[in-house]
Amino acid sequence: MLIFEQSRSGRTNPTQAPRIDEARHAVPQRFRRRQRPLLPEVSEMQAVRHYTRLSQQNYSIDTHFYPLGSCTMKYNPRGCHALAALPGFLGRHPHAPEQTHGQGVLACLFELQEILKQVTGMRGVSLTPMAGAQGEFAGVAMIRAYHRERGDGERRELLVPDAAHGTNPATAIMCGYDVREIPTDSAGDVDIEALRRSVGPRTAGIMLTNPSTLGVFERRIREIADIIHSAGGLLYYDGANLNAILGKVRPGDMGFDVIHLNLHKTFATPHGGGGPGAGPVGVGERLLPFLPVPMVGRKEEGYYWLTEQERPRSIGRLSAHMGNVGILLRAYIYTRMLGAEGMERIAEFATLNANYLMVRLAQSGFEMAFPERLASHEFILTLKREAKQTGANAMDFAKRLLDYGYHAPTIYFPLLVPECFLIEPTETEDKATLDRFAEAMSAVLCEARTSPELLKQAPCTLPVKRLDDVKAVRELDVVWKG
Amino acid sequence: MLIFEQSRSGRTNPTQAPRIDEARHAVPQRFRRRQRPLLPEVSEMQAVRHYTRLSQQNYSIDTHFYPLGSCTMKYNPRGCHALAALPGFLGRHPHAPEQTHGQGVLACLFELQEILKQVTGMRGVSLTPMAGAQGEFAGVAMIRAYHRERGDGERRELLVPDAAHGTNPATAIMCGYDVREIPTDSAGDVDIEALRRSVGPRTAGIMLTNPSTLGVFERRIREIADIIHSAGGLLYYDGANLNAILGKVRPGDMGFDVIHLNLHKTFATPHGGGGPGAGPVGVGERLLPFLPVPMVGRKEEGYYWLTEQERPRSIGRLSAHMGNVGILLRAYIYTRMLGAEGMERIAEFATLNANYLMVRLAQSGFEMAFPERLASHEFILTLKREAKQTGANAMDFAKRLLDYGYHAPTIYFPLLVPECFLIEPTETEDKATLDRFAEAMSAVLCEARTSPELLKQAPCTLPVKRLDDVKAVRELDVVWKG
Amino acid sequence: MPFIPHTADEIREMLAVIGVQEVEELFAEIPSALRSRDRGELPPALNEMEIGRLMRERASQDGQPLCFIGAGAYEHHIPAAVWEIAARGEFYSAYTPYQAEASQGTLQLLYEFQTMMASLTGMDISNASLYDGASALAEAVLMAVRINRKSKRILVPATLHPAYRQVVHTIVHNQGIELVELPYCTDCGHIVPDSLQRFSGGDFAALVIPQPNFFGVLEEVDTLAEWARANDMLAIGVVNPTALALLSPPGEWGGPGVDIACGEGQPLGMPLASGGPYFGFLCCRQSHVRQMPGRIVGRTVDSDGKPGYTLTLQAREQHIRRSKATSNICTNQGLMTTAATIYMALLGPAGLERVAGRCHLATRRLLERLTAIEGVKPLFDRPFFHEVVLALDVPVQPLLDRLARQQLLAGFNLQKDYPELGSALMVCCTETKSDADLEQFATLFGAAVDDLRRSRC
Amino acid sequence: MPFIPHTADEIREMLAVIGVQEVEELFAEIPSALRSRDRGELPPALNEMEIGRLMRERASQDGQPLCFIGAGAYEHHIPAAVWEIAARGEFYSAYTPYQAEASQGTLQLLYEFQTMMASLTGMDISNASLYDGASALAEAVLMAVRINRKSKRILVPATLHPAYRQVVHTIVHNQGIELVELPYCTDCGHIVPDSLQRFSGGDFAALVIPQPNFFGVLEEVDTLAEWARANDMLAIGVVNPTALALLSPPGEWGGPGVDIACGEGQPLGMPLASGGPYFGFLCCRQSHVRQMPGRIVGRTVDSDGKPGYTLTLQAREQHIRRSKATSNICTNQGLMTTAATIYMALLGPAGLERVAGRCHLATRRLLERLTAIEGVKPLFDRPFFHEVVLALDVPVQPLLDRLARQQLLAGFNLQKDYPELGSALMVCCTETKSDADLEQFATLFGAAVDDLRRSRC
Ligand SMILES: Cc1ncc(COP(=O)(O)O)c(C=O)c1O
Ligand SMILES: Cc1ncc(COP(=O)(O)O)c(C=O)c1O
Repeated sequence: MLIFEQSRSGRTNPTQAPRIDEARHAVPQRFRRRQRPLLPEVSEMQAVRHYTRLSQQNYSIDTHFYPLGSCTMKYNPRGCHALAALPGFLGRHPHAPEQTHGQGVLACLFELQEILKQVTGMRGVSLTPMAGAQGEFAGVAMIRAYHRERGDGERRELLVPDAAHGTNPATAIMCGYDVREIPTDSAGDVDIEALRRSVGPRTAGIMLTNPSTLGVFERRIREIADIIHSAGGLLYYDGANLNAILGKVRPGDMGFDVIHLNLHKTFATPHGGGGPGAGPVGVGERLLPFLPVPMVGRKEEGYYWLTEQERPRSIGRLSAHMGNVGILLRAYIYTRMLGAEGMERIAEFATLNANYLMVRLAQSGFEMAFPERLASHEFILTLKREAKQTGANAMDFAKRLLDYGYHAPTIYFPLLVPECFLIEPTETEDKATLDRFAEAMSAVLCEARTSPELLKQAPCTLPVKRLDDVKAVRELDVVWKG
Repeated sequence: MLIFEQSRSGRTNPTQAPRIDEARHAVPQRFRRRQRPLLPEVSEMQAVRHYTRLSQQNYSIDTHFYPLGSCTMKYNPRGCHALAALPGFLGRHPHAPEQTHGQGVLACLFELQEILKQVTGMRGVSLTPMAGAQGEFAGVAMIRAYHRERGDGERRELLVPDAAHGTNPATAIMCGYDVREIPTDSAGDVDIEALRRSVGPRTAGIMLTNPSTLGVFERRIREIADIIHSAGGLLYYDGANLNAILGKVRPGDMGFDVIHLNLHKTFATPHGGGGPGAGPVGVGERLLPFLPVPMVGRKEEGYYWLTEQERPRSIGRLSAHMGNVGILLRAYIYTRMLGAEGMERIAEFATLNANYLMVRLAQSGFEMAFPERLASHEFILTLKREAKQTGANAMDFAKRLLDYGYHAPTIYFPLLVPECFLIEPTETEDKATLDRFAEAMSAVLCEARTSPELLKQAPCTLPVKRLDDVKAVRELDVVWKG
Repeated sequence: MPFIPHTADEIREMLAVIGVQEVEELFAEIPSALRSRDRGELPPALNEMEIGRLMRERASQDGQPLCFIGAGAYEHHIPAAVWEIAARGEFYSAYTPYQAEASQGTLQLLYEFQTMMASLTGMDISNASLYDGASALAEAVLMAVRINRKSKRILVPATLHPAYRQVVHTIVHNQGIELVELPYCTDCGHIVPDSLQRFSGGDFAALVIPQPNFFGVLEEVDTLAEWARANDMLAIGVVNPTALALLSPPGEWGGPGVDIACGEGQPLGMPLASGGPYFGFLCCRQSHVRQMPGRIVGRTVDSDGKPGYTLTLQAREQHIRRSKATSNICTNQGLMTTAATIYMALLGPAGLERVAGRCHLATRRLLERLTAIEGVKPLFDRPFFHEVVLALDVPVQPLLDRLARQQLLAGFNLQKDYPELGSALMVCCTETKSDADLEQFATLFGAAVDDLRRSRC
Repeated sequence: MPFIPHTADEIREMLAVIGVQEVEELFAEIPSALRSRDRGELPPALNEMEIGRLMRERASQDGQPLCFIGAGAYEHHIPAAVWEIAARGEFYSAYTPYQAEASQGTLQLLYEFQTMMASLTGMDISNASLYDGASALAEAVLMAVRINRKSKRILVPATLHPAYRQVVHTIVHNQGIELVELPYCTDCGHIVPDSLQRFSGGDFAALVIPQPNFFGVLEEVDTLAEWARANDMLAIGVVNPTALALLSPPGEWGGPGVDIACGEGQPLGMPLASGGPYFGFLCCRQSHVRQMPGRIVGRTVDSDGKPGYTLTLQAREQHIRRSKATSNICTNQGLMTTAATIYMALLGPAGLERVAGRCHLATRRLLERLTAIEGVKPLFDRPFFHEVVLALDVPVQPLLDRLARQQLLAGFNLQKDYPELGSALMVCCTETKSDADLEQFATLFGAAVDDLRRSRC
C-alpha cells in the first residue's frame, strides 16, 4: 500500500509543524500557490510504520550477504555513522566561518586528504566530487585542462577498454571527448597491440581500472603507461577496485596521473540504497594545479578553504559547497580505525575471500571466465554452458539466489563475458558465510539441471515475484495518479 | 541460528576492545577466573547482522497494529527517544552533584511530578518505582506504613476484585497482606453487597482499577470508596487504565488515596519487548509522608533530591538510584507535547476507537462480554460460543490473527470471562486500520466455521509455526549448551 | 583485526583449499617492481572509543552558534523520526536497487518520492535524485541542449546562486556550452522583465529562472517563463522546495509551466552538515522523459499480477547506454531522498505550508527589528521569501567576524559575489528561530554596528 | 491533534456507526459529579522543535564533566552498534513476547542473554531481567527465604552497597524478613573471615556476598561461600558483570559455588543516565529454578519440529499464579537486556576481559598518581577491582564541590554511609579514562587538596 493510499484529507501532524501566530506571512497573490501539493496526510505513527515496514523489504549489508561485484558491499561500521552525526558536525552551516566555527571538521578533511595521498601515491587530493562518476568527471576535466593549457587542443580522444564501467565512456563524452574502445585479450588483459595501434596525436589519455572490472590485475600496466605517456596522453585510474590492492601497490607507482576513489566502496561508507557516496580525486605533479575546489589547506593559524582565489587554475567547483562532507567524515573515521596495517589487511582478506570462493565454486563445477588467473578482490564466472543446457540464464540464477537469502552477484557486466556473474565477497565476510553461499550456488545449479522452471519463476519467497520490466518501460508509471 | 553457532574460537573485535599496554592489571591468582565465559566470538558485522535480522522477527507498534488489551500499545514518539538520549542526559552519573551537574534533569523530573499530580488529582507524587508492579508495591507498602503508624496493625487483609490484574494480589502478598477476592456482578461492576460483607476491622484497603480490566467504568465508585473508608481502609488505584479517563475524571476525585501510573502505557514510553517502564505513585493527604524516596524538591537555589533525611517517614528506597530516569524523561517530553488539551483528547479518542471497534465487531456477529455497557478504552468479547461450535478457541483465533498481520488481543484475561479477547485499539490508530482489523476478525470467524483446522494450525506465515509450550516446560532448555 | 572475521585456523583452511602457502602468493600477478615498499606515515589504528573521543572534541570545537545564514542551505527542524528510520540498516546499507525483488522497500519509497516531487513542482515526472542543487541545474542545462538543439547558449541570470553558476560552467563548458549572463536590477534585486528585450529572438537553448532568487527576492516567473516560450527557448526553474508550499509551482509558471524544474533538496530534512550530503532534484514534462538523467522508478506488476516497483527507462543510463547515456551519473543521493520522503510524509501539505509561512514570518519580523537599528536598511524593496538583503553603513566582514566570536552567525556577506551592492549582508530566518533568538540577534547586531561605526570615526 | 490520526469526517462516521452524537456521550457511565471541571495548570502543548530546544538546553545545563565516580554505576565505552540496533522499532516498541510466534526476535535474543549471563556467573540458570541490581538482590533474598525455610533472617555485610541494603530492607521487611549486619574490618575494608565465628550455627536463611564489595575491595569469597554452606545457609553472590571477566564466577566460589547470583547489569552497555534504566540480573542453580522470579525463555519446537523460543515456567508468574507467584514483577527491563546482549556479543570474552583489565590498570595508575600527593593515602591495603578508597587529610565535601565547579567529578564521598572511615573518598576508573585524564585529575586534585589544606591552617 502506498503512503498516499493511507492519506485522509484534513489530517495534520501538529507536533511536526511550527506555530503560526499571525497570518501576515502571506506573499502577494500573484506569486502564490493555488492548490496544495499531493503530499500524504498521515499521522506520525502511520509514517513511521509505513517506512519501517518498507525498510524490511530490502536486502542490505546489515541483513544479507551481498557479493555484488564492482560494488564492494562491505560492512559499514556503525561507529562511523554515529560519530559523523554528532550535533557539532550536523549543525554546521557550510558558510559558517572556518576560523571560528569549522576547525574541527576541516582538521578531519585535511587529514583525510593526506591519508588518501599516502594510500594512492598521488601528490594532491581534492575531496569534493560527490561520487565516483563525478570524480571521473573531475579527473577527465583535469586531463582536458592540462592539454588545453599546453595548447594541445587536438587531443580529442580518450581510450577506454571495452570492459570498462559505463561511467567511463559516459564521462569522456560529458567532458567533450570522443571515446575509442580498446579490446581485451583472452587472458583478460588490455590488448597491447591494439592499444599501440590506437594511440597517436589525438590521444588525450586512457581510463583504466586495475584490477580491471574482469577481476584480474593488469600485469603490463607499466608498459601501457609508457605507451600512453610516450604518445603524449595521461592515465586515468578508476579507483572503484582499490579494495583489491590497498597497501599492496599504489596507482601512483603504476604510472597513473589521476585517480578517483569511491569512498563508498573501499572506505566503507554506506551505499544508502543508491547513494550518497564520495569520489575524491588524486593527481600527480602535472595535474596538481587543476584539482577541483574547495580543498583544505593548513597554515599556522589553522585550517582554511582553498578556493578559486588560491587555486586559479582549478577546473572549478562541482557542487554548491564542499561535496558530501558527511560521507567524507565517515571515511575519515574508518581510516583512523584501520590505521596503516588495517589498510593492507583489507586487500589481503578481500583477495583471500575472493580466491577461496572462486576455487570452491570451480570445484562445484562452475566455469570461470579466466581460469588461469588469480582472482583479485573479485572474479567472474560464466553461466554460458548452463544457459545453453538448461535454458536458465544468469538472470534466472541471480533471482533464484535471492530465494536462498543471498543478494545476487553483479550480472551481465562486464558485457564481454556472456551470462556472467561478477562476484565480490569483500573482506568482512567470514568463511562460514562463503561456504554456505557456495552450497547455495551448487544447490541452484542442481535445480537448474533438474527443474529449471524453479529458476525461471524465481524469486518466490520475496515480497513480490519476478517483476515485469518490459511493462515498466512500455506503460510508464512513475508518478502516482491516485 | 544462534549467535553462539556463528562463534569461532580466537576471533576478536579489536575496534571495541580497549588497549592494554601493560599486564600489570592482574589480580591475585586466587581471585582469578580460570575459564573464559561462553560469550560469542563474532565480528562486529556478524553481531549487527544477527541482531538486525532477529529484530525483523518481531511484531511491534512500529510495524503492526497491536490491540493488546490492558497494555495500551500506542505510538511511542521518536522525538521522546531522541531527546531523552541527548548526551548530557545519558552521560550523567547518578551521583553527580545535582547543584552543579543535574539541574537540567531535575527540572524535568520536578515538572513531571507536578504534571502527574494535576492529571491524577493527588497531592504528592514520587517517580521512583520502576514499573507498575513496583508502583503497586510502593502504594500498598504506604498503606501498610500508614496503618502501622496509627497502631492499626490488625488490618491484615487487602480486598482485590476477582477481575484484577495478577500483579495486584501478588503485590499484596509481597507486602505481607492476605488477599480477599471480591466477586464481580453480571454487569461487570464490583459486587457491592459482597464488598459490604467483606469489609471489617481486618480491612487494610482495596485495590481497584477504574475502568476495570473488564473494560467498563465502575459506576458506583464513590459508594465503594465510602464503604472502604468507613471501614477504616484505604483505596488503591491501579493506573494501568488511566488512558481511558485522562482529563475526564481523576482518581483523586473518585476517592482514591493512592495510585500508580504506568508511564509505559498512558504516557507512551516504549515497552521495549518487556520493559523498562516506570510506575510513579501518587497519594492523597494521608499518605504524603510515606512516599518512596528519592523525590525532587525545589527551593530558591534550584532543584534538589529529597531523601530519607528530608522525608524520614518514607517507606524508603526501591532502587539503588532514582528509578528509570530515562523513561521518566520520555514521559515528560510526551506530556509537554500533549499539553492540557492533548491529555483529554487521549481519553476521548481511545474511547471513540474502542466503542467503534466494539460496535463493528458486534455487527460482525461477535459476542460482547458486557453488551449493555459502553466500552472504555478497551472492551471484551467472548468466543465461548465459537469455541463450542467450531472447536477453535480464543488461542486459535489469536494465532490466526497473527497470520493476517495483526498482533493478537489479550487472551484469557480477565479469567472470569471464558475464551475472551480483551481489545484495546488506543487513540493512535486510524479508522481505516480498525476497519481492516474488523474485516480480518470476520474473515477468521468465517474460517473458524468452515475450516477450523486453519486456526488450529495457525500461525503459518511467521518465522515459526505454533510452538510447543508444554515441551518448553517439560524439557526445560533455558541455556544453550552447544 | 578490525572488521575482519578470519581466525588463524580459518585462514589456514582457506589457503589450503586455494592451494597456496601464504596470502602473499595471491598477489603474485602484481609485478614486484610496482609493489609499495613504503607504508607512508599513516597514523596507527584507533579503537571506536578513541576515535569517538577525538571526533567529539572536534565536533564541539565547531560549536553550535545561532545561525542566520541561508544562501542555499537552510536550517530547518528535522523530525526525530526522519533519520531514525532512514538510518535503519536496511535503507542505510543497501546498494542501488538493481535486484528489484529484493529492494521493494527502497523502490516503493522512491516511487513515492517521485510522486511527491512532481506534485510539489507541478511537473509530470521526477527522477530519483542527482548530487545536489547546483549539479542538478548543470544536468538540466545539458538536458535542455539535447532537447532544444537550436543552440548551445543558455541565458543565466545574475540573480542565480553564484556557486550554481560556477558549477554549471565547470560541468557544461567542455561540451562547448556557453552561459550568457542576464543582468539584474541592483535596486530591486531581480530581473526586470523589460531588460529581456535585448535578448529577444536571440540564439539560446534555454532560460534559467530561479525562484526565489539568490537574494531571496521573488522573480516575475510568469512573465519570464512566457517570454522564454515566446522566444523558442526552454525554461528551467530553479526552486526551493520549502518555498513551493507557498509559491506557485514551476509547472504552472506562465500557464503551461517550465520544461524542467530542479533545485536543492536539502531543506527537506537534510542537516546542514557543512554542505553535504544533500540532494538535487530534477523534474520535467512527460515529453522530455527520455532526456532525463538519473534513475527513475516505475510501477509494474510481478508474475502474479501484483504491483511492484523497479528501475525503469534504464536505457538512458550509463550502465546500459555507456557513451550515449543522458549522463554519467551512477551513485546518486539515495539515502537523502529516503529522508526527504519521510520528512514530507511527516509534514504533509499543511505542515510544509506552515514551515514556509513561519520562515517567512520570522524573516519579516527580523527585518523589522534590524531596520530599526540606525544605519541598517533593506536593500531591495521587493517581495521576498525567508531571506533578505540589508544595506549597512559599516563594512560587513568585521561585523560578521565580531559576531561570530559571540556565537552569532549573522548572515552571508555579498561583497565577494556582488561588489556592486556595497556593504550588503544577506540574512535568513527559518522556523527554528524563536522570538527570543530574533531579540538576541537584534541586540548583539545593534551593539556591534554601533561599535564599528564609532571605531571608524 | 498530536498523535491522533482522526479527521473530522472520520469522527462523524465513527460516531454514526456507534449511534451517538458526540464523543462526550461515550463517557455517560461516569457519574457526572466526579467529572473533572478544573483542567489544572498544565502547560500548553509544545511541538517537537520547541520541546527539543528546551531539552537540549537542559541536557547541556547538566554538562559533560570528567567523571571518576563509580559506587554502583560505571561509565564504559558503549559500541555505537549497541543502541543503533536495540533502538530499532521492532525491539523498542514491542510488548512482552506473550505471542511467541510473533516475537521470535526478542525471545531468541533473551535465550542468548540467559546463556551469556549463566556462563558469565558460572550458574545454571538466568532469568530475563529484574528492575536493577538492588531490587534483584531483594528478590534473591525473598527467593532464599522460600527455599531455605528454616529462618527469616539474612546475614548482610556492611560492605554491601548501602543503597542495596536500604532497598532490600524496604522490599522484604513487610514479610517479616530481618537483615542482620555483618561487620567489616575498617582497616582492610572487607569481611574478615574470622569475624564469621560469632554467627556460626546461627539462625540465618542466607549470607549475602558482594564481589567486589562496595569499596571495590575483593572479599574472600571462597571462604565465605564455604562457611555459608557449612552453616546451612544459602549463599547469594552480588557481582559486577564486567569484573567477572577477570574474577572467579560465583558459580565456582568455594567449589560448588553459590545458590543465587545477582547484580547490576548497567556496566554491560547501559549509559549512566542519572541512574536508570539499568537492569538487574538473577541467576541460580538448576534446583532452584521454580523459585526464580521474573521471566524465563525456553527453547522448544514448533509444529514442524523447527526450533523456536517461548516464555516458559510461567506458572511462577503473577499473571498465572497471582497471589502465589514468586514475585509481583511483570514489566521488567527488556530493552536493556537487548542492549546488554548485543554489547556482550560485540565484546566477546576477550574484549570483556580487556575492558576489565584496562579499568583495573587505569585505577592502579590513578592510585599511584594520587598517592604521590601529600596527604593522600590508600585507606585499605587489599586487592581491589577498579575502585579504590583514599584517606585524605582534608574534608571531602568541600574538595568535591570545588572540583565539580572545575568539571571534575572526583569520586564518591563515604562520609554519610561510613562515618567511621573519616575523610574517605572513593574513586573509580574505567577504560574510558586516558592517561591524559588521569594526569588532569591528579593536577586539579593536587592543587585543590593543597589549597584546602592551606585555607584551613
Ligand atoms: C568500476 C566502477 N567505476 C566507476 C563507478 C562509478 O562510481 P559511482 O557509482 O560512485 O559514481 C563504479 C560504480 O559502480 C564502478 O564499479
Ligand atoms: C491492569 C494492570 N495492572 C498492573 C500492571 C502491571 O504493570 P507493570 O507491568 O508495569 O508492572 C499491568 C500491566 O500489564 C496491568 O495491565
